[in-house]
Amino acid sequence: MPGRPRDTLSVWQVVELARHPDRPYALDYIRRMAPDFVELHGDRVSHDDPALVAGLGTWRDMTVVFFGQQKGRNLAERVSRNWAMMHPEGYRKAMRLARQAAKFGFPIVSLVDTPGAFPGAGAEERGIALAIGQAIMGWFEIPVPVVAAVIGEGGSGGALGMAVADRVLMLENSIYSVASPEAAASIVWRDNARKVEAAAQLQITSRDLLAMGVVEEVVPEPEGGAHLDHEAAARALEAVLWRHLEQLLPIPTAELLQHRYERFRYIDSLLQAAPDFGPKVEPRGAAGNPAER
Amino acid sequence: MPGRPRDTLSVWQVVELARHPDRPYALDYIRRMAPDFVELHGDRVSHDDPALVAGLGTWRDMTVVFFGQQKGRNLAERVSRNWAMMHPEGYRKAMRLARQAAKFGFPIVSLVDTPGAFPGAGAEERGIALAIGQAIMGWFEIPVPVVAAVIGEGGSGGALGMAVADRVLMLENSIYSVASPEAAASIVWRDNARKVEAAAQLQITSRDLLAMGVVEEVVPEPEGGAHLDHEAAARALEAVLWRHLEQLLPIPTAELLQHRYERFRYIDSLLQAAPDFGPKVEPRGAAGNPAER
Amino acid sequence: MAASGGRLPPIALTTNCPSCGVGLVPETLRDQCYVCDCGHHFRMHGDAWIALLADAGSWHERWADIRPHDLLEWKVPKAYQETIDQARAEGLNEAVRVGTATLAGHPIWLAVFDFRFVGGSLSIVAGERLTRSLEQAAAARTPYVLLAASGGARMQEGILALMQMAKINAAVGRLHQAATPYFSILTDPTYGGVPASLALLADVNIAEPGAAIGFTGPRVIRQSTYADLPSGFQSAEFQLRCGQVDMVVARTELRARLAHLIELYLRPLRGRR
Amino acid sequence: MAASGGRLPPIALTTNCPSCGVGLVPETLRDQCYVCDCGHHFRMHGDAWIALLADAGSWHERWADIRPHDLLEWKVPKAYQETIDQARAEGLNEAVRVGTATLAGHPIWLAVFDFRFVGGSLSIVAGERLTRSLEQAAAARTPYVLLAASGGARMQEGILALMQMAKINAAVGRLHQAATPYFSILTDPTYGGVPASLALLADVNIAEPGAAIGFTGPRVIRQSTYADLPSGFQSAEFQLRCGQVDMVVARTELRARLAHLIELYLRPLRGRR
Ligand SMILES: [Zn+2]
Ligand SMILES: [Zn+2]
Repeated sequence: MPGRPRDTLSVWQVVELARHPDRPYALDYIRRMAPDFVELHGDRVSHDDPALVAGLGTWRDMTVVFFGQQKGRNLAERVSRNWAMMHPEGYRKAMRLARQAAKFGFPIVSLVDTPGAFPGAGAEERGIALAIGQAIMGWFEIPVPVVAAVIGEGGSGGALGMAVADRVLMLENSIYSVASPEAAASIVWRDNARKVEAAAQLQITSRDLLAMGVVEEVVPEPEGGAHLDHEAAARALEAVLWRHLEQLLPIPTAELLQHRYERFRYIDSLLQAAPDFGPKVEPRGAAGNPAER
Repeated sequence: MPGRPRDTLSVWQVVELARHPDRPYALDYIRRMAPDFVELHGDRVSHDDPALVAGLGTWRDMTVVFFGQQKGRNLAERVSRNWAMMHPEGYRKAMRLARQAAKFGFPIVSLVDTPGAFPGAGAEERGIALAIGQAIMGWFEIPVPVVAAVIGEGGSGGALGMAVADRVLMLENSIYSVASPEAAASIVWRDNARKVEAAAQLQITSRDLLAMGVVEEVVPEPEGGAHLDHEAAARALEAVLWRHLEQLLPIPTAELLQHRYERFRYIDSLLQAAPDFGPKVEPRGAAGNPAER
Repeated sequence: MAASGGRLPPIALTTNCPSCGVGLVPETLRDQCYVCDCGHHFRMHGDAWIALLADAGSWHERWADIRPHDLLEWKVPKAYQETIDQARAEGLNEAVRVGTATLAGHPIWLAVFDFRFVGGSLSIVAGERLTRSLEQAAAARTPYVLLAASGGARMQEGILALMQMAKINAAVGRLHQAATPYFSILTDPTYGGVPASLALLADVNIAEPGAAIGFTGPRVIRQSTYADLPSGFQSAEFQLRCGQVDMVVARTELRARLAHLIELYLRPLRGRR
Repeated sequence: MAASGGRLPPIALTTNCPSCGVGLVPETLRDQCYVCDCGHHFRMHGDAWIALLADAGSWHERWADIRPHDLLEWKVPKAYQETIDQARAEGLNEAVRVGTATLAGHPIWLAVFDFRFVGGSLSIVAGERLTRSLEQAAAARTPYVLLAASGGARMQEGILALMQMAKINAAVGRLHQAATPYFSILTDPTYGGVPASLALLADVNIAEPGAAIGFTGPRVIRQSTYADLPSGFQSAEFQLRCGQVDMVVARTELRARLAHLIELYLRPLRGRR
């Protein structure tokens, strides 16, 4: 079935594809979409966070602000980009440039690919929790269209901080989860070796999230996975991103923001959920079930 | 003449009074004006700056947001408050709470008393220049009345960052300067021992600034200086602050912000300057003299 | 003003104070809001917080009948339905309860986390109750008081638990747009999705003395980065120094402080057009 | 696109490059925008910057007739009037000059600091020219390009020099409110009141390689704090790491980069209401 991960893959095989070292990363998509991409840097407070790429470029004759959580292709780049685990400064850079996009009316594309926000002492000292909280709240006040796509790993609050959008897409072999399988296993079993079981229970594949109504669309990857054909993967993502953005562009600002509010306000109502997911909720009357109000 | 420093004091004697260790500091005024003052802390980024006191209290039956650059009364407090030399976090705390005041419609009182922003490596690493620049720009967008008073030392950009207001007052024996006398001497003579001469040339006393039209009013101090009678000094400052704030309260927001813009836009035009200051500017036609346009 | 709105309910206590080691007298502790003479603040559950903050008899709970569901059919190591049923059998009603009350006579919305319900984890029900109450507070400009205590998002609700952070913060944004005063009290422990959503976004962030507050817990940080963490890392006092909270307030002073803040923030404007 | 708008004027040079030590050939250097083969960027004065950035023949200077005045009657160690007269006798017209131009055909406002005029110090005339041009740029939504080089505020104009920071930043605020693109180029050195007013408030902050940029100069920091400053402290690259500037751009690439940014920021919106 198009738009769904191949049924023949196990959940853990999808996790491995989502984390594949040859998988296209954010800049592989952004540079193809906007060959004239100019990167902007810095939170204007104290740091630049290389785990988040941010800047502007020309896409389909428009100026667009791009964000991408960026992994490294080799060890040196992985270290410098901190395996795409953002510090507070990354979220502050994102909000600075999202507000700039709002000022000039540029649409925003955000590519999500992170194991999670960085679990380190410096991030805590500089307010990682609040930085994510401010970003999540801030996105609801950005009066331009925002389209996000999970291109690899969508890990926890660190991913959500860059995925509050009018439309959220997922590449077929990407994952998006309340916690990484390892972290969930550690929390639930106190044993992160149970990650395979945890991954299966968490329902983290693009198919699961589409069924739950959490993402609007799944972008099919080239046969075997995006890592086998970066060009084809980028073409597919570009086309779907554009189809969604094109629908958003004419929507008046107040309506756009109201829709964004409602998208997340009722995201757990399963109103958009696939039929094979919805029936799990037994109606128990209006007050008893958050799905019905 | 009331409202002017006693003519019998030399400029350097005024400097010494402005820096007198027994002089009332910001909290000595704030706690008398608003005995229920509650201090709020933190820039919500990475630090709290003890060199700036900030919070709310009840003054004349209103809720008011108070800011005060705060020196220490003993060595331990001086160290912890860094001699009232603010770091970038102080200006960020100020703007956070000024925006909160704007949200709730609380008027703002800012008491200025600093040798200057902190000249240290950490301040530079965390963006002291931009933090001051953002504060100065930010104050012009705060849609509530703002009244500032220099109560001791008004040192350079570090003072201006907390002194962009609808009315700026000075206590009689306070100073306000583009650079401290020591720094100016070091810049001009490359010898900061020439501080007394520098102070005289810089025209930094309350009388000088009133004559130049840079401040609206000078608040007389008790005979001998504010350090001899904190109560009386606080009563005098409170009365003048209130007189100005009372005039500002009924002004509609757009007009208030436009006046604030114009206050600083034409501050060097000498339009409000005292007669004994103005004649120094020889009219040379509209374009030749910034005073006339 | 009384330190509490009414007599606090009994809570389960260890036999000795973990800070100073003295033997505890439950009735004495109860009379001093479960704060040891040494200053140690014992964790309180939802009922106790409501009794502390709400004026006696003023609490009206809302949406208590919204219940969790096992949407993911979570089975191992323990079925989620069983987890829910056990907690409810113990008389607990989800990780968050919300309602209206008065505090020193001022109408407020009050939301309390209860750490006993699956570690105070953020769930769909918690998110729904928080969001509804935030929306109603914004509509009526009623001050909002949050009592936070949480270990993070609820794993057993998967991605929909994570989505609560966005849903809640959208409503917090509207609370701010409506210029409605918002006070957040962060207690021991507050980690993960709760400080990364609403708990640090208040007009005034208040922490309890000694409370551990952060995004990632110290165990995970040590595992990931092999870092030595300084003593007091992520404590309330650390968060005060790091600019994240406005004040650290002893529980015995909390009610009076909140009453004062509500008066300051709600005072009608004077003379302004 | 050509690296410069026209042929640059000659500038005074040392005989050897201070970075790599090679002997300099003035004409060769002039052809490569006064950048040594080793990457060292020589300081350029106002005329050279205008020639570099403005399309040939497009520069129209404005308000060149506003002149400084010795308001404070500054006498020692040197009378301010004498300082002014000398600089003007050398053909310099204040620390800041402003005007309109085109850059790769795009109309812009251009403001250039000239470090030769009392160390590029922020003065009443500088502030007035900057503010008038910012106001006009905002009114017409014309992109604003700033070339910063300054040692700080001008002592000899006392408090009125300090007040320029407020006056200018008020106008920068209006530029932003009018959604007018603003690009700031920070060159060696930019210190004090200029980065603390307009120079870091642009939509895109661009630094020249190796430029020293900061609030307080290293000499004063060492005097005040007895601190060892790391090598590269306050360099353009340091400011990039510290999140203050968006990019470090070689002078030979600057014009093309600015042209591209102007195109990106000015492109008419499509499909949005
Ligand atoms: Zn104890
Ligand atoms: Zn060289």
